[in-house]
Amino acid sequence: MKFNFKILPEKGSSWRTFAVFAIAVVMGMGFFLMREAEVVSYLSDNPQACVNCHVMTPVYNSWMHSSHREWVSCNGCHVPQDNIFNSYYFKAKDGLYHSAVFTARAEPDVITMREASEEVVQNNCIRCHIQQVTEVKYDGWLDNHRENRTERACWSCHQEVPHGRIHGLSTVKYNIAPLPTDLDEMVIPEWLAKEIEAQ
Amino acid sequence: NRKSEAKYKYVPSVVIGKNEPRNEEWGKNYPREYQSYMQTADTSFRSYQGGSAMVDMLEEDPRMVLLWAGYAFSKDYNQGRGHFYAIDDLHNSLRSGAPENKEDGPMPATCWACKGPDVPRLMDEHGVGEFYAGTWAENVSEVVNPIGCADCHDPNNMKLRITRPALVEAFQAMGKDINKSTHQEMRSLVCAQCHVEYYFNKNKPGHEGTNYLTFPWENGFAVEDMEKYYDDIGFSDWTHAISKAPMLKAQHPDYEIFLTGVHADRGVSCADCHMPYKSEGGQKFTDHHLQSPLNNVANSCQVCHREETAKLIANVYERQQKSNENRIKLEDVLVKAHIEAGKAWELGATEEQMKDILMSIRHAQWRWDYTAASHGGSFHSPVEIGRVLGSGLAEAQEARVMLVRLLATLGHNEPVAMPDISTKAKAQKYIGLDMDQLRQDKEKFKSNTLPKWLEEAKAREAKMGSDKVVSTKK
Amino acid sequence: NRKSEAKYKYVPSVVIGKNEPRNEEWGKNYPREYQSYMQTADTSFRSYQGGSAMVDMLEEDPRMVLLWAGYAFSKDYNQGRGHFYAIDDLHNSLRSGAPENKEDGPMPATCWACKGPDVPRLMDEHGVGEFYAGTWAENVSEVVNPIGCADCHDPNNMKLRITRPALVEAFQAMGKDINKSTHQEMRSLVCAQCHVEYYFNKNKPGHEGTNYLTFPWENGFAVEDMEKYYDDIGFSDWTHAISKAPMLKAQHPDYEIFLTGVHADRGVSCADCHMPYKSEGGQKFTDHHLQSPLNNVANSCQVCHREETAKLIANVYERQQKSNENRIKLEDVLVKAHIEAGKAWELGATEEQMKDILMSIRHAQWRWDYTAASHGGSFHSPVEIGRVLGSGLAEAQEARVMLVRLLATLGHNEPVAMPDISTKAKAQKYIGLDMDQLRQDKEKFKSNTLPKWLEEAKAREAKMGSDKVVSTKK
Ligand code: HEC
Ligand code: HEC
Ligand code: HEC
Ligand code: HEC
Ligand code: HEC
Ligand code: HEC
Ligand code: HEC
Ligand code: HEC
Ligand code: HEC
Ligand code: HEC
Ligand code: HEC
Ligand code: HEC
Ligand code: HEC
Ligand code: HEC
Ligand SMILES: [Ca+2]
Ligand SMILES: [Ca+2]
Repeated sequence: MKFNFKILPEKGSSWRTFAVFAIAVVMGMGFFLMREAEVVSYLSDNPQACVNCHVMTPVYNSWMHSSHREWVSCNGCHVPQDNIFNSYYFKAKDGLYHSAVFTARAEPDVITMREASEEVVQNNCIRCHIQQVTEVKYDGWLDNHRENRTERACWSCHQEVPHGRIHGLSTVKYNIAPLPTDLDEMVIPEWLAKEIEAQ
Repeated sequence: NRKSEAKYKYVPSVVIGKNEPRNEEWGKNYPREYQSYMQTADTSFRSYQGGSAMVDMLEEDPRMVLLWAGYAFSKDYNQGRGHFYAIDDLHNSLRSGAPENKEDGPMPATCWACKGPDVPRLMDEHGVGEFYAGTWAENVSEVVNPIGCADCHDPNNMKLRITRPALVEAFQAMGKDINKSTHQEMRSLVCAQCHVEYYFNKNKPGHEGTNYLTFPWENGFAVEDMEKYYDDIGFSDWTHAISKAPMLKAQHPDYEIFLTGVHADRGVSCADCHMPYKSEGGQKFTDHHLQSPLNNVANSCQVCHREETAKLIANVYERQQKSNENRIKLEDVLVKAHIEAGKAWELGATEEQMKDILMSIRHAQWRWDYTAASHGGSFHSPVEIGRVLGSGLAEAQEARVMLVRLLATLGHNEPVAMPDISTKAKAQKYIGLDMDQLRQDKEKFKSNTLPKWLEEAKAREAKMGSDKVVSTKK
Repeated sequence: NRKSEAKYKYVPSVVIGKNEPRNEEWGKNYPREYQSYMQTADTSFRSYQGGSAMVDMLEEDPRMVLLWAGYAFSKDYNQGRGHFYAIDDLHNSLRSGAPENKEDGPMPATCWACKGPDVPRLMDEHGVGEFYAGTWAENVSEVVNPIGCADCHDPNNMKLRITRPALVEAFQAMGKDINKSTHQEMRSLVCAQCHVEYYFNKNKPGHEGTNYLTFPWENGFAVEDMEKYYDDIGFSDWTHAISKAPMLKAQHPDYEIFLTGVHADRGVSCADCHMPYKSEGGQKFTDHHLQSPLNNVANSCQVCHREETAKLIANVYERQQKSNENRIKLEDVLVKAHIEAGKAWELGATEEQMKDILMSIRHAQWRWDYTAASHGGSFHSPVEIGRVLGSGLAEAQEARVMLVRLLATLGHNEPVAMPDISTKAKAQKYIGLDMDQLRQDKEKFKSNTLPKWLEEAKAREAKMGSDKVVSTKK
């Protein structure tokens, strides 16, 4: 029997799809800016936006299994949080860059952060952990921090935070982003749904 | 689009049918998950009170024999081991008895409910009520694949899914829709299909007389909520052989207790600790070797805690020891209460005189069992376990104070002699079990009946075949 | 270098003498710390069971009156408020009585030991044993500055220091040297000078007959360790007025219980939560408004936990509620045990018959008090509190079972009538306290004697002056 993926794209259509997608990202940004509150929650809470690209699946999965999952999603680290305007500016720029690279199929197997991104991330670590890592008062609790905290990237020590020690597209074989279940979909098989309805 | 393209970048080698119960079949598409799953067959790890070795609880703590006198648990009770053994252990348990024919008891089909992915298959094929209405014996040839992929996954997209009606119905009873669960909740709910307190409801409308698997959650998950549920419907699992109290048996309320702890409060799921992410050969995947996280602290605890392994293990043991300390104290009081109640009957106590006493024993032992039956509970929620044990101790003392007074009324105003129950064998003898007979019957079942029924299963499965995927691309 | 320059950036305006007891004097050099310290005078915050308002514990829970029958705590007991009130509250307490002359009782000088920085001054001036040997009354004119700077700081360099001999001696008894403590440990040890269980040792070699302040830590900090310590030396604080049991009183074992909790395990100190860092006008300093951290979640908890304030407070309340639930259960059992023991004496029980019963009551109430007297304990270490309450419940039940049997022997085989102790007033009346008299005496003390003695203090302090620093730089 032929295995039929109904969601498999038609041959040759992927460029088109992604051009549309890139435009949608930019337009979407503008649209959302008009409804500020929602933008904020969209931007900070929904990592789905990033995982729309398969290349983001490995990082999504590792984040999903990290100590930070419950506290902060992608944008909380990768987008400046000092002021809202800066956030959108950086994000739009970033989004355009990513989609351009993606569209050109130029993504490397092992992606690394650019310098500008590193600075953003480091600032975000500090944003949340400032008291723990800078205050003399907590030296007893975190006695290793006093000397090293300023000159190095946090993740040079905290290598697991949040993407784990191994990186790269081929590190997740099936590349299945864990599918969130809070969409409209059922989490129970059809026969069970029928049975429950019958009661 | 490209995303879904990537999703199926790997080449599936077989098509997995909608009710495929055989883990090997799924394993052909997902070899890493399958191989790690197969490691649940390893029984070499032992921790202070858990691990994958099979622990004979009655041998470790013979008081339990007396506490369960008159109920099957007094014959045989082990601390569970890996999912791989779910079927074997049920075959081997003295609790499942030694049926010779498919109509024989002692157990109903419902006992299979949490033992493997053949169950959803059978429920789909025959109907849920119909499945529960059967005998345990007639399903020996049907339920043969131990807990596995189809219990938790949708074969089309590998999404987590709930396959057990009892959980869905329990959500309904609480006025909740399980389909609204978040992804993170699902990573615990798949476990809550089985790792929960249950009872067999024989009065379910439309299924009267059937042992219908039910979770008593209508009033909530707390020990008091479930107690009230059972009291209100006048349910009891059995009548205690010595005290004649109408008893409740708590079974593994792991999920319920877990929910009261700080890890649940912070959004941590069962899978975070028992199925952590793992790297192997440059690949990341979910470790399907479900086991004690203490055998795998680096991938589980240390994702979130930067303390050393030894310290984290010490944290767990300390909580377990503190709760065991009071658990044993409560057992001692309960043993005395049962024996004293037995003495009171012997001396001619009336039902009326015994009524309140027996209710206190019921409630106290229920609280004890709630803490004892969840092998992970004293770490999952140590504060709650402490609270429940305290309330059990208070209740058990009420029973004993009433008993001592009643005994004096009946002319026995001195300590009641306690039997020697220092070993499992002595305790079982004391409550009148003929263990040799039970073991002999079991052996007969295992050497005569069981192989025959398993042959039937093999023949049935041989017809199922394997559906190879023909690649659509170059 | 720049570092020491920064350290001495502030311009000291006065020279602080080696035993300077007046917080205002220190405040001239360290105004921010002083001003925040002065906020401990604020009594407006109330939490579920704590806060800075004065809580009349006997009114809240009149069972305590009965549990302490025969002991001063049954007259008056409040949940402490800010350090600012340490002196006032001791003046006002009915426990300190109404002395008319400096030689009068009821209390020894030792009661001042934890109430302020005049104590180290007096100890230095007269000697430690000499201080303890005095009366409370003769020190009313000496100890007038509430808990403050000199209790915890070295005036030369503001380093934390230990000023109370009892803590140093307790370390010695455990074979440890307190001078080897780390900085982080010191941030808890300054509190452990006072927030600890203590007793008055009357047999200290060289100080026989003196109420020598002693911490019973020789065997360890656990409730069993201290119990053993007291049992071994045959110590009891008082004999219970109703049951005649040889009782122990636990006082605020905050530090000991804290050490068994996960925060201590992770190296968190008292000051991290009760004296967090604070910024004001671009300056950072240690907030000396010692109080419930729940009035200051942002600077305390949220330094380490990013959860919302409401959730963190809910976490604390939940732990407190769970422990209170069993604490009250244990109180109920203990009340019954005391009353039943009283009945047994009434019916002619012998010492021999009562011996084991009274020891069980002693041990059970000691465990109760250990959990009740530490107002922060049920958050600082909820698992340990649960364990201790459970063991108290088990012990108290032993007492009652023995009692019921003994009562039957003595011809009383039915429940013993319980008194109405539903309010503080009823309970105090029941145990025979003449509260009107006590209050009247106290009023007399406060309007006649106290002002006179405080005048003396004023005169004495007026001579101390203030030593201005003449600046050495531009
Ligand atoms: C807690 C902060 C944090 C969060 C949340 C976070 N990241 Fe990262 N991210 C980092 C750090 C730190 C690195 C650098 C890792 C390294 O170099 O070891 C990184 C690296 C990356 C990279 C470079 C590739 C790699 O593997 O190093 C990508 C792409 C990325 N993150 C995307 C995401 C996406 C998408 C999400 C959300 C699903 C996310 N990040 C969430 C901190 C974060
Ligand atoms: C249109 C597809 C797509 C989407 C959507 C997407 N990314 Fe990326 N991203 C890429 C590609 C392709 C690269 C590799 C760029 C390179 O290294 O050349 C990349 C690289 C990155 C990097 C590392 C390079 C850098 O900028 O420092 C980070 C961090 C990152 N993405 C974060 C995010 C976050 C956060 C989101 C969601 C807000 C997101 N991405 C959404 C495709 C995408
Ligand atoms: C939005 C806030 C936020 C950001 C941004 C953030 N963290 Fe965290 N981090 C948290 C919270 C919350 C916790 C959990 C603390 C607790 O136990 O309550 C945590 C925990 C940690 C821990 C202890 C757990 C572990 O994984 O070992 C480390 C280390 C850590 N963070 C480092 C980092 C680093 C490095 C970065 C930047 C790459 C970072 N954090 C970014 C909020 C954040
Ligand atoms: C030189 C290595 C190093 C660097 C650089 C470093 N850390 Fe750490 N960090 C550690 C170590 C080691 C610990 C564990 C400390 C301990 O247990 O006393 C730690 C602990 C922590 C914790 C507490 C984890 C817990 O127990 O919950 C946080 C949060 C944290 N680091 C954040 C950061 C941030 C943010 C940065 C960057 C500003 C950073 N660290 C830079 C080594 C480092
Ligand atoms: C279909 C029912 C079922 C489901 C679903 C299930 N379990 Fe189990 N689990 C069992 C049974 C039955 C056993 C005991 C097997 C035995 O001892 O023969 C068990 C045993 C265990 C053990 C003990 C293993 C050992 O080495 O001692 C752990 C841990 C465990 N399960 C955790 C989980 C977690 C976590 C999940 C969800 C991710 C889960 N289980 C899902 C039924 C189930
Ligand atoms: C609601 C799900 C569920 C049902 C129904 C159920 N079990 Fe289990 N069973 C479990 C779980 C979960 C464990 C693992 C317990 C642990 O943590 O050790 C288990 C473990 C076992 C074990 C291995 C440990 C032992 O006790 O020796 C046996 C045997 C067993 N069950 C028999 C039965 C029998 C007989 C019945 C019917 C009366 C039954 N089960 C019904 C979930 C269930
Ligand atoms: C007790 C429940 C349970 C059983 C049984 C189970 N799984 Fe899983 N599986 C999970 C959970 C939980 C995840 C993580 C899903 C997530 O985080 O979204 C998972 C993830 C996966 C994934 C996604 C990739 C990854 O590694 O994260 C695959 C593929 C998978 N399982 C295959 C299998 C196969 C094959 C079997 C049978 C051998 C199986 N599972 C049995 C619970 C289970
Ligand atoms: C996904 C994150 C995560 C994982 C995995 C995890 N923890 Fe925790 N743990 C937490 C959080 C969050 C808290 C709550 C304290 C806090 O807010 O910082 C906590 C609290 C604790 C506490 C204090 C609570 C108590 O009962 O006293 C202990 C001890 C602990 N964890 C041990 C462990 C151990 C042992 C493991 C592994 C078996 C583990 N944790 C796995 C996140 C985690
Ligand atoms: C924060 C980590 C953590 C989470 C989350 C967690 N557990 Fe556990 N679990 C443990 C630890 C640690 C033990 C003790 C293991 C031992 O004693 O060796 C344990 C023990 C168990 C056991 C007994 C295992 C044995 O060795 O017999 C079962 C069954 C179990 N857990 C099931 C669950 C279920 C079901 C959930 C979710 C409802 C869950 N756990 C969530 C850490 C966790
Ligand atoms: C070892 C130190 C120490 C000694 C000695 C001591 N106290 Fe206290 N006292 C404290 C502490 C600590 C508190 C605060 C207790 C709390 O958490 O509420 C306190 C609170 C008080 C209070 C206010 C609360 C109340 O109970 O009404 C009074 C009054 C009091 N003590 C009287 C006395 C008397 C009388 C004595 C002598 C018998 C005494 N103290 C001996 C440390 C001590
Ligand atoms: C010299 C003895 C002494 C020292 C040192 C001491 N305390 Fe106290 N503390 C007391 C007394 C006495 C009270 C009760 C005062 C009253 O109610 O009159 C008290 C009250 C308190 C209260 C209750 C305040 C309120 O608002 O209800 C807290 C909190 C507290 N102390 C914490 C600490 C901490 C933390 C430290 C160390 C940093 C410490 N104390 C050091 C004796 C002391
Ligand atoms: C109950 C104990 C206690 C009392 C009383 C106390 N302090 Fe402190 N003080 C501390 C602690 C703890 C620190 C933090 C020390 C550290 O971490 O090195 C501190 C720090 C300080 C510092 C250092 C700067 C800073 O803000 O961190 C100054 C100055 C100071 N206190 C002044 C005072 C003055 C003035 C008083 C009296 C009004 C006083 N203290 C009373 C415990 C106390
Ligand atoms: C200096 C750091 C620090 C401060 C301040 C702090 N905590 Fe914690 N807390 C911890 C650590 C570390 C743990 C242990 C869990 C872990 O290892 O992540 C913990 C554990 C906990 C837990 C789980 C333990 C339990 O009893 O179940 C709770 C709840 C908690 N903290 C609440 C609070 C609250 C409320 C406050 C403020 C009053 C507070 N914490 C202040 C560091 C801190
Ligand atoms: C992790 C944070 C934390 C640490 C560390 C801590 N406490 Fe507390 N403490 C609390 C909280 C939260 C409460 C409960 C306050 C309430 O109920 O309003 C409390 C309550 C108290 C109280 C009763 C206050 C009242 O309102 O009457 C005292 C006294 C106290 N603590 C003293 C100490 C001492 C002494 C230490 C060190 C030995 C210490 N605490 C360490 C968080 C902490
Ligand atoms: Ca049950
Ligand atoms: Ca004492």
